[in-house]
Amino acid sequence: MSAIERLTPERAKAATGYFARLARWNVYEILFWLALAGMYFVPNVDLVLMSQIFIWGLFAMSLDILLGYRGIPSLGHAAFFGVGAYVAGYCGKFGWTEPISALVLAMAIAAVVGWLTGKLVQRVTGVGLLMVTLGLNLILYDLVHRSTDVTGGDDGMQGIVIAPVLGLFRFDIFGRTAFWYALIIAFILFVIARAVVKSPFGLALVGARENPRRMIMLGAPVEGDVSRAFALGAALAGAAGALLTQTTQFVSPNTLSFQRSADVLVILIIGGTGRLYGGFIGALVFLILRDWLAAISPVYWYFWIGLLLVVVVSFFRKGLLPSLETLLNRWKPSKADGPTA
Amino acid sequence: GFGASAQETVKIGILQSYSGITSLGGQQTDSTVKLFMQKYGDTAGGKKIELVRRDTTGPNPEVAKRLVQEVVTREKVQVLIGPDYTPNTLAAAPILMEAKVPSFVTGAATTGIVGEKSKYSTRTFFAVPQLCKPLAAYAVKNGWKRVFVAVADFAPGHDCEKYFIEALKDASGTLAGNLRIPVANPEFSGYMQRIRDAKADALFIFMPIGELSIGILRAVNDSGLKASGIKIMGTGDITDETYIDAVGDAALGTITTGIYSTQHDSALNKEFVKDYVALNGAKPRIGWGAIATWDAMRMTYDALNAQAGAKFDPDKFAAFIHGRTFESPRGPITIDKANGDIVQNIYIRRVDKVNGVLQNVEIESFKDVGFK
Amino acid sequence: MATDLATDLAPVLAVSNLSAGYGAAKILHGIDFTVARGEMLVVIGRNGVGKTTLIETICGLTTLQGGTITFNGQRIEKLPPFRRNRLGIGWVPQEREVFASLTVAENLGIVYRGGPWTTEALYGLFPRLAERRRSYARLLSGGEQQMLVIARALATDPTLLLLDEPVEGLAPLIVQEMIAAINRMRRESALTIIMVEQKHDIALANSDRCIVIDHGAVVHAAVSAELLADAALLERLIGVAE
Amino acid sequence: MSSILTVLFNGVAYGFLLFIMSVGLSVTLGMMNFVNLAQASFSMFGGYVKVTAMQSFGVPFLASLPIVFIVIGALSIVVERLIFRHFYNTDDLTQVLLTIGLVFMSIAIATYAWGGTYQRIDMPSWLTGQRDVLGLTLETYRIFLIAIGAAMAIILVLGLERTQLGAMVRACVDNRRVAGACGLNTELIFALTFAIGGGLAGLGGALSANLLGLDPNFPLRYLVYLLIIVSVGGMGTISGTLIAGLALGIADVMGKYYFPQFGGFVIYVLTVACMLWRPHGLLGRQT
Amino acid sequence: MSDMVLETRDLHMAFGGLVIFNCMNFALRRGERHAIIGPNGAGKTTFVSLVTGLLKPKSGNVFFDGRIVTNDTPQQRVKAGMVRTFQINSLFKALNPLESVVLALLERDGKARLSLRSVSAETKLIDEAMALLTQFDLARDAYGLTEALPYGKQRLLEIVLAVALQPKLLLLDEPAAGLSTQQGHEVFSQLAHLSKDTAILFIEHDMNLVFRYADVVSVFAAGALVMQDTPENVRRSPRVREVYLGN
Ligand SMILES: Nc1ncnc2c1ncn2[C@@H]1O[C@H](COP(=O)(O)OP(=O)(O)OP(=O)(O)O)[C@@H](O)[C@H]1O
Ligand SMILES: Nc1ncnc2c1ncn2[C@@H]1O[C@H](COP(=O)(O)OP(=O)(O)OP(=O)(O)O)[C@@H](O)[C@H]1O
Ligand SMILES: [Mg+2]
Ligand SMILES: [Mg+2]
Repeated sequence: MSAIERLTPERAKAATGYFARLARWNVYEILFWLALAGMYFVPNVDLVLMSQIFIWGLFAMSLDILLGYRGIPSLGHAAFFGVGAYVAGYCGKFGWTEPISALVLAMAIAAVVGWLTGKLVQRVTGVGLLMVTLGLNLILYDLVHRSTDVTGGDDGMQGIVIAPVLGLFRFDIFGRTAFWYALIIAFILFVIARAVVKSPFGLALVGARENPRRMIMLGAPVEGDVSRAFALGAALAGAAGALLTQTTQFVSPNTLSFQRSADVLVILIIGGTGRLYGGFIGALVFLILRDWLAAISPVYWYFWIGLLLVVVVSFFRKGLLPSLETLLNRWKPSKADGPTA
Repeated sequence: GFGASAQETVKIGILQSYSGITSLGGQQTDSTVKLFMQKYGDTAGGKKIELVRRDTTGPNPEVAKRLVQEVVTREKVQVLIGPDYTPNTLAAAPILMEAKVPSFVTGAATTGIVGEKSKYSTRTFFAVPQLCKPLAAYAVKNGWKRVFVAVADFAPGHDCEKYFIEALKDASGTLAGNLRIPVANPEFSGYMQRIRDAKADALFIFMPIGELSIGILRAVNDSGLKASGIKIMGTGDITDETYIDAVGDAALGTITTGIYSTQHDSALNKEFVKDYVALNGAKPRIGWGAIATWDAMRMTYDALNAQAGAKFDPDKFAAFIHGRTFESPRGPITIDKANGDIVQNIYIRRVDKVNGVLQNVEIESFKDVGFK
Repeated sequence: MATDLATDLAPVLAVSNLSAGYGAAKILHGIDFTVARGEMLVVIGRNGVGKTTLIETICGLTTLQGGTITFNGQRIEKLPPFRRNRLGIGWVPQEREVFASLTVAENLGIVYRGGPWTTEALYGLFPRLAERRRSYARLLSGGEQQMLVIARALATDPTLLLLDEPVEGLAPLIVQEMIAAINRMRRESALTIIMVEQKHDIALANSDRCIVIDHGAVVHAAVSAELLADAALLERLIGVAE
Repeated sequence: MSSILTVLFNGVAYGFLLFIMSVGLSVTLGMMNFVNLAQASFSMFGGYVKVTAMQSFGVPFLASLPIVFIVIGALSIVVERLIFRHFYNTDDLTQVLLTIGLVFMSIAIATYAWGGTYQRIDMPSWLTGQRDVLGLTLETYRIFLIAIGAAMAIILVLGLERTQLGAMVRACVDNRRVAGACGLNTELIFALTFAIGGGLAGLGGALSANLLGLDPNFPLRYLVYLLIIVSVGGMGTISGTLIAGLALGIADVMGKYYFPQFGGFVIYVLTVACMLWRPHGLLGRQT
Repeated sequence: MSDMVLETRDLHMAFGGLVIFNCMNFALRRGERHAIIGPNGAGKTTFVSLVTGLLKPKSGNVFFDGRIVTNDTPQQRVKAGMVRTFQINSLFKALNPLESVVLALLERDGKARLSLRSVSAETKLIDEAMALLTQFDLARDAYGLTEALPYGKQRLLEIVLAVALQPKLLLLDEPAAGLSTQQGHEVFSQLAHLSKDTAILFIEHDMNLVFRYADVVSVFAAGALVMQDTPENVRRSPRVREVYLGN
């Protein structure tokens, strides 16, 4: 090795190709989204449940940005969901009934809240971070819950009016509009999130997750990235909240309860972190099973949900999606990790 | 079609909470429905009654609204008992209105949630002012003029606080002080000391059923506040039969207002209680949810019988019910014609031991109290 | 000193047809060797060939996939690690794995179960540790941690000591003193030693025999002094290119 | 003046209650680094065991406490052997998911076994009512809580923090592989510590049930409190848990007395402020 | 501009009661290859941490490139051209070597900002990363799991990540630890090929490497800089023999 080896063009090409391949859409992804859209045509499917699955999936994906990519566990993620939900609610209540622009506004405000949260917690890690996010979530919940005059408190906000989407599609009681509206918004935001995590910023997030000390020694703005990740995650969570308000035309403190923060964490971990899809898979499995179990065993479904969690962590250590990937990879005869140039 | 009318069915959706802290609500509803159908059969007006049960999981409008949509659009439910809780009721209202599904509010007490929101809905529970106002009058009449008001710090609590203080002033009582107590709160001693410092004649309490209602009565007792001579009173939630045994003797002597007590002295009630206990056992004890469900079932059967032989018509169904007066195990009730809200007797009760069991014994009644 | 390849004494440790790895991954393939009482065997080989895996397999920390390990006549390959240690196998792990949230004194105290190496005796061997006895192990310097790991292994009163790159990060003076100490122990209490070492010159110069590992198998066994003398063979066995 | 002292006393008693409730979690989470949210379920079962022992078997209150400790300690060994030990090497979130699953299951099991409603809890008469102490009228049960909490704190700090056993547990947590190869019987140490943690959690439930109410939802209702106390105190320190319990208990009761309009916030605001100031808790150390 | 790339003046450092050094005055010339040796616990690693900003001195100042950097954050110092490696490997487990090096280059050029463009658009940087890996003989491992790399290769990667930032001053804490004699020499001969603008300060206990590759050797012991001289003189110093080298 005493003579220095030189870079060959093939090697250089292979390296660029490697990153390109990471960013490329593969067939499973396309199938996944087609399958979601296809649910609409399944006879007697519960469209409302499906739209709520998209919303939870989007919400879980927003947490994935923080937890899966940046390694920040947040126990208070519902706070951002709730901010989005209430912004959309106030819009609908005070005459800004057009849903898409209201959704964008909700995202923007949630992003600001997220960014400020990130600023506040950027030096805190581990358990401290969990407790700070949890505490902030509980404080916000309490505020909204008891400020009956401003928010309607526990009874929920009343008088929310949402105009038809694009002036054409009214939110109907069958949940048809809700289905497509939630799916399309979730998809668009997914595409954006996907691009972000495949971008240099995404790589930096993973780097900081893996080894913040080393990132500092690369001169990376690790703390600034915390606020940016929070802003991004919060914006997406806010979008999910706004979607919920708009599709149900109702908002209550429930949207920012600790229970929701815990549920979204559970959904994400069931699905698998660090892949964006984990949230959607988790939401599908968790909500459908919960709905089904609650229907067949209303009193004891807690038991079965608990058992489900225990089974998932016992047999699919890292969540359902990674296990699925392993399975798919096993089918494919020759799949190397990268070019073997 | 005409020929099919014999086996035509009516689907009744039951949307109650079956899980978690609030699971007792669903359990009571089920027990009552079971009792009712055992007594009156599973057909009404020639139509077979089919039940569709769903778990709202508590005050959770997102889930409740989805379930309402689901049972209305997919299960094609024609009548709905529930959903429970105010936020659930409010979230569901537009759908029930649009789909023309008559519903019964059996577990939400906020004012004004029936009528304006949905002309198809009927309340068989009660409205907050209905409970608060008579108690204020009763307190002042008995010489407890300086009243300290402690409510749970959430919308129903604020509602209750408002109506009670209003009524107290109207009855020329005075407010010795007021407190809003957080809903997630395991510790009352700071509050107890504050109430004690205020030296009031009576303490009015509104707490949701559960660890708060149990906790505050125990705290009132353990801290020595009760022994200091202050009169303890509140809405019936705090001494609800389903939880009163968990409070124990600390509840003795508490004065509450209520719409129903198993001790109510009427033939109809005696029969109801006897049958209920025979079918479902003595525990859990009968609470207000049971009576609200019972009356909802009663009206459903009556309304269906009234349109026997015809196709189910939601408008006629609602029209039949609204404006009706009838005798319930709780006493006479009237459903307001314009609003679908309820007018009923309100009882002042005191917690006593009857045959070794804590009971809400009626000591005075206010007739035909309105819902405003 | 025993210098011939097949010692006539009953071996302290006999490893026979040993295969092991991590989970399903197989790293070691059919390893055979023995060590006699008081002997010092060094294991050399290039990076990543499985030296650490071999040591950890003797400790019971990897997945055993076949073969036997006999220690003082007793089969131990199925015993849990703590039992092996209590039978007299001490271990110095490769990457300074101290108990980070314990103080130096606690690190030594909790593993001591009798024997000559009391905490005070160990402080005599490593005076630097005595100075830092109340410090949490995670705050120690690299070399201090290495001393602590060696001291901790001695505290368990081993008759067989497994050393995985023990002189890494130690100052030359300390290395000399340590090797002297080890030689003294071998002489005085017939301590048996297996040592993995990348710095083959030090290793071969101070040991009796050596085995060379490549791709998880023993590719050469020799008397240390002879191998050290044979530069060409050495170059071929552990030399440069991959 | 006397009301200030009474409020302070009540705050201290509440602080000890918080300590008693969370010390079990402090042992498993803090010392063993295992995020065992099911400790809250052990507390609940502790409460039920006490109620059952007292009501169905007529066991006196004081005698029921060691029974609870032993029964729940044994139960946690069983759970540890069957389930938890396979999860020592997994990350925190997996442990969270596993144990939250167990919490859900425990809720259903408790509903099945004891019904969905609140339990009646009768305390012996010598523990109810008030007593006059140095001119103050104090609640008897709170005096009892302070006494038993202080005793537990002393025993645990001396027995777990300052001893070889404590150091061994920490060593096993730091590096289980190496601890095993250094002759520590890690399985036994973990199982024992788990039993102690579980037993303490059960005791916490038994001692607090009459104040907090006992029903199947107990674990979910108080989980957040447990987490707050343990993390504000700092992972791995029993004395930290004690200090956090006392600080938050006193602040909570004082806050409710002097600023009732902010009453509910005090505990959360203090938690956030504390964790921002010292992310590893009051007595926790940087790693 | 001064001739010195790094200088410390009257640096005082202590952990609680434990004084590490009292009055450390140290200077390092541009492009110099400088070794620090000294007994275990003498404060060598601490010194590097002070210089790079992971620790704050109790008093005294650090000058880099003629500027006071005592109060700069570690990031600011990295941006100014001061880069270190760690005594214990500190890598990105989930990233493969190629991704790790690309990440380092992205950070160096400040390109890891929020955007929607894939990493693959940065072809120049990817080429540069691959060239670096090739140079340090890691090209064959570029796509493998970092975790599964043999220790020696991880050590190399650690160095590549630092070199990728094109530092003015490279601080290496025991770069050859865990490597065989052979590999140690390989690492150092690679480092010798770096541009002459890069000064190298390294801590090492392997005297063969120290005496062969250092221009200047500093000896830390007992809270002070005992000696700073050429390798030859240091090797011959009886004082150094006594505290550190032995015979
Ligand atoms: N935990 C593990 N899981 C899977 N593979 C591993 C693990 N640890 C090591 N390996 C692999 O096992 C092989 C042997 O590693 P080992 O550490 O035994 O080598 P070594 O000879 O000690 O190397 P070095 O000289 O670098 O210490 C290597 O290829 C390594 O990648
Ligand atoms: N954060 C800390 N708190 C307390 N003491 C510390 C801390 N960091 C280091 N020390 C102590 O300071 C001394 C110097 O440590 P340092 O790591 O600088 O030594 P070193 O010269 O690099 O030694 P080695 O050659 O063994 O790596 C050591 O005795 C160490 O125990
Ligand atoms: Mg090794
Ligand atoms: Mg060092």
